Amino acid sequence: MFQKILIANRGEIAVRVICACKDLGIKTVAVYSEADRHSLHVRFADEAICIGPAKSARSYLDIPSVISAAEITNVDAIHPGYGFLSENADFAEVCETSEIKFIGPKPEITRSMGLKQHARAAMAKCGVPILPGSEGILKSPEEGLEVAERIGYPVMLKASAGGGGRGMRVVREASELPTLLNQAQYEAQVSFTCPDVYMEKLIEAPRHIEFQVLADEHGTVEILGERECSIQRRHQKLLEEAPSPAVSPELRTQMMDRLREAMRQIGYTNAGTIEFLMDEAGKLYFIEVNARIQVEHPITESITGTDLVKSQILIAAGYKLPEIISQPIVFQGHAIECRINAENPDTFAPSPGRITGLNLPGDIGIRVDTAVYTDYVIPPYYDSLVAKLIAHGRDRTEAIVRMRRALEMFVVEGIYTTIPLHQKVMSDPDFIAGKVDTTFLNRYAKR
Amino acid sequence: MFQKILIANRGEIAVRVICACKDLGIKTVAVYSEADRHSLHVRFADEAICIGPAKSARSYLDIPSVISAAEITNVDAIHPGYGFLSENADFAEVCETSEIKFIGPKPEITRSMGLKQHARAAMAKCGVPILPGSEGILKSPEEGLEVAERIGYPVMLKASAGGGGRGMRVVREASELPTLLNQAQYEAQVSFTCPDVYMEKLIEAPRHIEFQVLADEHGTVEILGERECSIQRRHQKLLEEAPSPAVSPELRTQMMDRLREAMRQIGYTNAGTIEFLMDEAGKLYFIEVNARIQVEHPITESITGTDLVKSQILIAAGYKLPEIISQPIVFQGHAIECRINAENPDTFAPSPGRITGLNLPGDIGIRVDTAVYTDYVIPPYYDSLVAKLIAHGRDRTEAIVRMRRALEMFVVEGIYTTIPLHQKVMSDPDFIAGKVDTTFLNRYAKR
Amino acid sequence: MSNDEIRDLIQLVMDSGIAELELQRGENRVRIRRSMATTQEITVPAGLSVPAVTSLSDAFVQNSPVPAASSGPAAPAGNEVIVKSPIVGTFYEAGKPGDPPFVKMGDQVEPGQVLCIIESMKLMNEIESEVAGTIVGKLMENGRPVEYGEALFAIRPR
Amino acid sequence: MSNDEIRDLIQLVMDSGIAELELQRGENRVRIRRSMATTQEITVPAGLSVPAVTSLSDAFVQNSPVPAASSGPAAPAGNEVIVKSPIVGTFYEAGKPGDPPFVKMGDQVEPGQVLCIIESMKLMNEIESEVAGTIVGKLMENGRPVEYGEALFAIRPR
Repeated sequence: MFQKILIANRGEIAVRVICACKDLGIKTVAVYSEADRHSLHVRFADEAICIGPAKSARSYLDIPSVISAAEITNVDAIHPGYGFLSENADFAEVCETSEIKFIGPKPEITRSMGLKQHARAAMAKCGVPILPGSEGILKSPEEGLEVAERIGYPVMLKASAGGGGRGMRVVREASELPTLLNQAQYEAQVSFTCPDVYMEKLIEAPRHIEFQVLADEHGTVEILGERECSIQRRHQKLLEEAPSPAVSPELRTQMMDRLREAMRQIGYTNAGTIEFLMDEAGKLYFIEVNARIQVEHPITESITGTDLVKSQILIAAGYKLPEIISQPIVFQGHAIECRINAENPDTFAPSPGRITGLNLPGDIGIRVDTAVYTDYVIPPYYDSLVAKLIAHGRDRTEAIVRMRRALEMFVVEGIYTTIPLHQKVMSDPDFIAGKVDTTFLNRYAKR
Repeated sequence: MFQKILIANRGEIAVRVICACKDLGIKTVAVYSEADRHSLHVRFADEAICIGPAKSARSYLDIPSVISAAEITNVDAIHPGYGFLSENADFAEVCETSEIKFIGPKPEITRSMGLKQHARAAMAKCGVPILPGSEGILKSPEEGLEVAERIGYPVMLKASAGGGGRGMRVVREASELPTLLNQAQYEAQVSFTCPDVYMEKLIEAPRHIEFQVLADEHGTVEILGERECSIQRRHQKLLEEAPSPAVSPELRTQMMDRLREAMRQIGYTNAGTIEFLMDEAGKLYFIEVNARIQVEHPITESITGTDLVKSQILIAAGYKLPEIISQPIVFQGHAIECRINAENPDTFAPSPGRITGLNLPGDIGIRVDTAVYTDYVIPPYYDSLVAKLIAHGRDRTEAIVRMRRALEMFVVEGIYTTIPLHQKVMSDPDFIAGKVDTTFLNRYAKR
Repeated sequence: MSNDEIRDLIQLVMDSGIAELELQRGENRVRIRRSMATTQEITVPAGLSVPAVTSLSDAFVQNSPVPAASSGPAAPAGNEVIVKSPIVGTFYEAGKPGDPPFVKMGDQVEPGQVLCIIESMKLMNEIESEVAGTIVGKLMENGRPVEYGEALFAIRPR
Repeated sequence: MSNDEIRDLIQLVMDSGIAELELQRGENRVRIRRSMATTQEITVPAGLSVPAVTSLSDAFVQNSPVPAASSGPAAPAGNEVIVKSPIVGTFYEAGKPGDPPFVKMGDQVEPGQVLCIIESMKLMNEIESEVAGTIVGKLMENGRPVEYGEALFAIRPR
């Protein structure tokens, strides 16, 4: 078992990992930028090392600094959290060569999953439904037109190495395809130094649904059900729930069986998330794998009673899945997560600054993951997540009323937060009816 | 269903009841003394009425003030919380005559349960094991000596109307009995204006174990398992857990069946707690009924998934138990509650004052019930409970490690708290082995 | 208050190890804190949304049904005596509906003279003046519910 | 209140090490509050148990492996230049074990002159002086791990 783990992250996820380590009796090392001197992950870790200035490129994203910190503190393993270096295969490799265990999938898996077109092919091979589209990379506009004809407009052009919307184009008719393909390839070249672009059918207003996987290093894989993450703004998830109101028990079982097998064939290890789009007919199409712990993992923890971060560490330490979780997975009740961000709830403009007054809601059915406290100053350099508010209830209705109550009693003074927006969502008839898709938030963002 | 409820209490339990009301969509009225102007129960209630000065005799215990507040705000019901007026049968009667529903047992039940000797007889009649002792009130020293001979020394003299140690005497040999009986009767007369004293066998170093009851107003009763409350100081519980390490599944089932029947025969309604002593042989003896919600109710909520306060309100509103809770009761995992008091952890001297810095622990498996915030001033007039910290895990071990972690991350600056004492308990070999009794804390109090 | 005096006070705070010193000398007021804990008057970015501008410790202001009107005059400049409600109940300015009020503005009142009635639990409680003087403020509307300690009348003593 | 008076008060706050000063002089009111980073003081009743005496905002002080020694000289009175570690790693004062240190107290150094080595990821990084001057402080022990920004040397420029 590990003696000491370095957490290569900040904010609530760093604290989350520290909690899991404390529960396992493992010592922790926090790393921090000069802007995070007074953060809770620094306060609650056994040791803390300053690794650079505020700019994350020179601190949290700087591989030599992180590895050096790991070396001078003699840790056995590094937990990358999410974001930053969590899906950086090179970092995982450097860890390996430095004989530090990287808590996550093997570099080659992370790398191939990072290439959308690879992942797509791999999943298709395992019989996981993917969006109709090009076999592989588009070699010419002609091939593009041909594929588009076959799968029908509108279609989406995507950079194979892509992410975050860059190198993406929606094509609604044949005439515009050649130009847009050109643009996409150029953008892909510039952004990812790789011009490869492929084509997928475009689903308008889909649901975003993802499945949680845990896989040990001895070939055992488990799927811990799904999460509904359709409530997004500009591809940023704002509110998630588990289970999804749109997934029937039959579909769930069928998907879990298929994905368990697929991830086993791919040789996936540790925790990960398999993301899907669902069309109006309720059919799921694979889009990508996130080879890390997800921001919204607590809702799965709530309904399965499984500590996912603890599981990641135990898997990396070589434990077998049956020693870590109780199978078969039993789902209990319903959970919702609201991301409380330091943002103007109407304009979504970031709102960093000092928290002058704070009341964290507690009481029955409520969990809060956060790294803030009264008088803490939210720095402008990083993401705007202030806290994750998780409500768990016997059913979706109970989860919703508990979330409403917790939002009312969540007081943050001195900065703007998304609390008012979440309150609108919690009393929106469509949300209450479970009728959501990725366009849901437009109704509020417009105002 | 009720439209508006007045909460005749303060602090965390007032906030707890407000939460249950919010979850049920019921409006709330807080009452407060001049010392509690800035309390969270005042902040989070829909209305708030100042009912008197700091001294509780003239505010929280002043029946006319509370009833008047209820009348000018037109509430349908009053929730008394625990302490204060919660077990005051007269108050419950005044509520009835004022046509305000009192959320608790009927006055006559509360009254008869308040007379220890009545309760004892009633339970005995229903086949619940009671401590060997006098049939009823001791009429003479001679009778006392005779009973003591029969049940064997040491014995305990108790005031029938008693509570809180007053009118109690331990008798270790016959010679001292007449004098001590005299003292007990005198003290009982002074304290409770009733000299009645009865005798019970004294159990040295017992465990304190209590069972949770919910009973609707249509004759249906359910027992939600037990709580282990042996870790006390001067009859003040400091740490509770559920289930009790000393209660086998067989004993639990047997007791639940017997108590379900007993409470039905007594005609008990709403929530209550049946307290027992357990001797070294593991035999349980009834001591008293607490006709109200208990401070430590959250640990039962954690392992049963039942909201007890919400259940109290629904029962008072006339709902049937099967509509409120899912039967049979299923127990999930293990829960521990630590009472974080504003006290010197060594001397137990109260430590009121301003909280200058605060970090409430959160994360997986942790629940906090509190009414404090950074810069809140804990007034010297009331009890010293700052927060209830509840840890829930798949088993006792997981609950303990999570509690340890939460205690480490629970920061309260500016006052003393019992956190350090709880940390000692959490790493005490006897506690870890589940070997506890009411003398457990002496080992630390001595220092 | 000179800077030297303030310097001394600060020294006093640092030496004594107390948390906070607040001192009023006539017009002058000084407050010295050693901790960074938030203060009652909290700083908020201009034009912040409502939930954010009320401080946690302002609960009373936010939720009490007392109208601003009554809290305003409750703290008068001069030497008026404020008659506050000793109980929770309903305020009546007259013995029964239709009757003239017990007192009106400018009335001279004597100690023991009835000023109003507070109905509490169906009981009519007569509230009497404790001083001799002139009614200079009626601070409560007829028929309104009153809390403990709410201001009812202002009387300028003779 | 003149700006000079205020300037004096600010100086007073900075020197005294208090967190906050609030002052009212008749019409005038001033509030001086130090940023969290500069505050070490926090309020605690005398002899409070350990977990309570560290302020939430004092995490750095509590957990950093930096010895008090190095933070002291890191803020010198005079015009010394503090050479800080640009990277995380291990500090070596000499090229290899047994060699004499690159520099010792009182040495004259030139811009570009090697002062020490920081080993990071098996690489030996030579840290050079950016100024010409005299070594007036060696602030790090040989072989100790160093964080980003830790003070290594104090140099009085020529």
